[in-house]
Amino acid sequence: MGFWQRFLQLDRKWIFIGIAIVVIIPLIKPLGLPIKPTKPVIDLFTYIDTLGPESDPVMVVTGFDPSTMPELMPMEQALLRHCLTKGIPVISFGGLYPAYIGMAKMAIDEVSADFPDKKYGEDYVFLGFIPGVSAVILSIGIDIATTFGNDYYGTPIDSLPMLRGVKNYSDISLVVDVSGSSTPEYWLMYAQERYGVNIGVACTAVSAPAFYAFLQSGQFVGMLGGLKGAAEYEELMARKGYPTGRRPATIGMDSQSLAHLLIILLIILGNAGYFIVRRGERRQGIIRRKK
Amino acid sequence: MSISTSIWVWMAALLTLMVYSFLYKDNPFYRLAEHIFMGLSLGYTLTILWYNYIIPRVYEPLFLPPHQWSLIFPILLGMMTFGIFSKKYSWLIKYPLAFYVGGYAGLRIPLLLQSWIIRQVEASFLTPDKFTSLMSSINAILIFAGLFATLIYFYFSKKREHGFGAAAQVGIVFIMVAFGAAFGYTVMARISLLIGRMQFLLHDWLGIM
Amino acid sequence: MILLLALAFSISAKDTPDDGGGSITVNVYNIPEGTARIELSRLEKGDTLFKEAGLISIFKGECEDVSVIDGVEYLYRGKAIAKDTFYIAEIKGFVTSSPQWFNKSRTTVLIFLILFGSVVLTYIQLAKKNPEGLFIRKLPALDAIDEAVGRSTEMGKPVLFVPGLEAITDAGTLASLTILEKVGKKVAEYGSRVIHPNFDPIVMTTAQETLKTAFAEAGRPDAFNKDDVFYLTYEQFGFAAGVDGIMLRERPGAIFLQGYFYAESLILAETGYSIGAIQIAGTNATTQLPFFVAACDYVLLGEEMFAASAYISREPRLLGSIKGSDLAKVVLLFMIGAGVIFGTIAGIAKQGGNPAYMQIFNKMLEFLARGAK
Amino acid sequence: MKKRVPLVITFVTGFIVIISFFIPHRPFGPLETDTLIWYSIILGFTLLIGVDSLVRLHVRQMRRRKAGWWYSIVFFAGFFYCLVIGIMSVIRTPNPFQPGTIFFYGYKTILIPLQSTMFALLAFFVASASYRAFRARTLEATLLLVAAVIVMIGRVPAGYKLWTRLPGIANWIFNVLQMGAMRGIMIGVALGAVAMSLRLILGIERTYLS
Repeated sequence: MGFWQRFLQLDRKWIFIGIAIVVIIPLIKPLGLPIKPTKPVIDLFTYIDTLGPESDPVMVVTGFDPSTMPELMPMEQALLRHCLTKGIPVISFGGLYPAYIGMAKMAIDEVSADFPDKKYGEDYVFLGFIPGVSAVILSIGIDIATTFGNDYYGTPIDSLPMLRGVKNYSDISLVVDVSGSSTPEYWLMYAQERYGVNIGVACTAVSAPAFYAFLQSGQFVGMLGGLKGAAEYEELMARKGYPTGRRPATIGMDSQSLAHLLIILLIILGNAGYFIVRRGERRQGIIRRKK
Repeated sequence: MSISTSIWVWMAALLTLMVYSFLYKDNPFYRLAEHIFMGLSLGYTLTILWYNYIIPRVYEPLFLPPHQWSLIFPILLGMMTFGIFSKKYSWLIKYPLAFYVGGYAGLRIPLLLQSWIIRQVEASFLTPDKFTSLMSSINAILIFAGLFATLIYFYFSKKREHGFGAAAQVGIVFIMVAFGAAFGYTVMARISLLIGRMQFLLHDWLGIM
Repeated sequence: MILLLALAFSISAKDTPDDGGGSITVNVYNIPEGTARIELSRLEKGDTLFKEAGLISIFKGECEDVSVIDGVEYLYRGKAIAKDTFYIAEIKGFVTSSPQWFNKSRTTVLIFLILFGSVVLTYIQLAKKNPEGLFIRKLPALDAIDEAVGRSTEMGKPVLFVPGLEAITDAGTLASLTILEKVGKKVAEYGSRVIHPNFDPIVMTTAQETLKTAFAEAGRPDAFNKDDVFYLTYEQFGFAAGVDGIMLRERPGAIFLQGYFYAESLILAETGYSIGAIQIAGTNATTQLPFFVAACDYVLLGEEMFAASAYISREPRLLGSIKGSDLAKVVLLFMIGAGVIFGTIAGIAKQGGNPAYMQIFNKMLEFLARGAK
Repeated sequence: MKKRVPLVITFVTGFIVIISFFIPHRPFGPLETDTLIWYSIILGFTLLIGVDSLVRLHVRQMRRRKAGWWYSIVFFAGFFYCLVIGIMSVIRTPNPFQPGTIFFYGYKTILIPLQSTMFALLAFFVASASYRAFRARTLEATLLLVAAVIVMIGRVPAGYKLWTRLPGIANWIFNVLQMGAMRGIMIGVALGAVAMSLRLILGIERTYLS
């Protein structure tokens, strides 16, 4: 009995240490728990995978700031990697809000470093932040060059070889919004409904259910939700033999599973202890039911 | 990969550890990080204020053509809030406050009716296509039952007796299931955040993964 | 390119309804197969040249021209461009735009507003006339205030009150002020101290005034220290870090987390738990309720916060308004219930080959859908 | 005078803003966006009150040499550092978040880690809170516990390995059982807030003017 009583009064610090351990150990020594891609992820992957160097470019929109970076950065990198591997021209758009551009820069810098043969301006371009939110989305539908003027580095859009002949959404095969907020709804409203461009979405685990309805109605091509979605995308790339980089999401998924299991184990043990202790106390007549 | 040589990475890593040290107990390191955080975030807020408000919303519309002179009115109201710096004129703040509170109350009423109440009522209507299978109709009825019992729980002006009390009790049951589900649902994202931090420490800083 | 006048391809334009003017809505019908885009151009009456006026969405077949001037007459022309051909359509006569005095698409909201407003107003009037017989059910979280402040004073510890992370404009923040008033009075009576860190400066000044009044009403105006109500920062997690620091250093015996909170809710509540304080939380942020329920001793759930002022003061007019919104709940339940039953009948009848009920049901749904837009 | 005039102002602004929701015609139509812009300007001024309060707090601490007063020096160092580089960056580039500016460096290497670390504390707290709170003490607590555990485990690959139908059940709990109660809570909050707003406009609820 003594053990359970002590267990019930377990100091929080042990729980914290437990969580830290189950998160850190799989990061250093991955367990390689199997990952089973789900339909929304397969849909988006397949859509991009059927494209090639001759297709219209894919636009990857950065829609997150540091607070949701752990979930969304792996997705953005996996998407960029996928496009560069297949030779699909990529437009990386730095986002609708000023704080997003830094994230976009980090993603494109890290991924392009792994593809030394891909040339900026020919295989991928990077567009900066423009104020206006929905007005920007609408304006891209009319003319990309007049919307942005220059790319992020100050080069006029017209002098980038990759964007020659890319006027507006009709010359873009897919827009993927990697978003930590409700911006996918803007893209849906202003880009898809208005100009009919295909939209894919990559979002946090928390906002995923809100977008399911659009997925079911076919308004989104596919969806990556949370770290799990990112890991599934990395898995699909690995299955095809594409270079996947460090696979940060896949590595993280082991920690994720273990941490969930630890929390559940704690809950179960806590309840077991609670019942054992209570039965003991009731037998000794310590507990009297309160009215 | 090996340990980082960038001073910026070291700074970020040390700050991360300082914050985590608080999980053990309050200590000078946490306190240091806390004060750096407060100071920086205040300076940051002022910069953003300058960049997002003063320049585009006050300076540009007021001093560049076409001048929007009507903006003098909110500027005056804004300055009235400074009344609190004096004992004699501290009541001046009540004018902008009243304007602020009244305006938002007015904004809120139709918007809440529109996008919270009417939208939720609409969503709760059973559209017949929800009756495509036995399961879907059971689901639809369960959703309505949950809504019904929850609203009874929030009924304030009646004693909880007999059937009414029982319905409120069922309401608590539904509310608790909802809270449990919502709690369990966010656990995943919260763990992801920690994984992100740990990847930073282990990969970017220590270089051991 | 060859110019083709496809007979079916047509275009119409009308003043955009329910707006403040300066906009004409253009629709195209029977868009020819293979159209890549549709360009819109317009001719001002008296001019001779058509000018560009944007693109029409192929997906929706609609576009709003917002560059028009009220009262000026325009003629529109649509040009559907396919790979190597194009089609042209023009509207029949000139159109003009104008502003409207009533937004018809918001009729549903107006009906709801009038109904709700009159119910609440009526009950307030009734309550003023007949203050007896007004009942409000127990709210344990508010009853626990006395105990929490009392116990905290006994231990010689201060009380911490966090008003959430929203501005004074949020209804939850305003509700938290009434709770603060009550807490302030108790604290003054017991001769304890209340610490009130703030996220919003206006909330800070208002809380200072509220506490000053509360202390004065309790007969201890001198005991109030304005410096205990201070500003922290306008950054979400910076605020959480600061409040956590205060909890660890000041070790309050009772913690009130009242107002609108975001993800930091659990950071605050768990730190509060770790120092052994009684925690009374309340929020209108539905997403954060589960965390408060898990980590705090008492919680005011959503709407219960808005009933707090009536519960504390027992003022007839406030109690009356609570009764009014209770009645609104019943009305809403009846509406939803009717919709559910009618929808079921309509669904069954439709399968039996009778679509008439369906039409009525769809009308009901349409009425709501219009209001929810 | 000092209380009545503000009450009248509240009533008049509230009423005008409500009716402008239904009238698109000038001058009512654009009122909604105009007032929001006005409020953001007032907000800008009030932030200075906040800065004043916080600066005073720390000056006081330093002057009184309260225990740990030197932390206030750290506070001021951080404050002026961020303010100075922030204003410099705004003057030099149109967007202070432009990567490469010194402001962005400070933001990226100090503020971001602090923010995300504070945010990530939730991983620990979610664990400790669920260990403590999810005990089958009563029927309600048991339901809370069961729903949380099923949803939690149903959302990781391990849940699928455990029982293939678990993710489906987790979704069902979230989309069906949760939906009704959440809708009820939302309608309740909205009704309460509307009633509260009416009371404010009518001047029945007036704690904020005390």
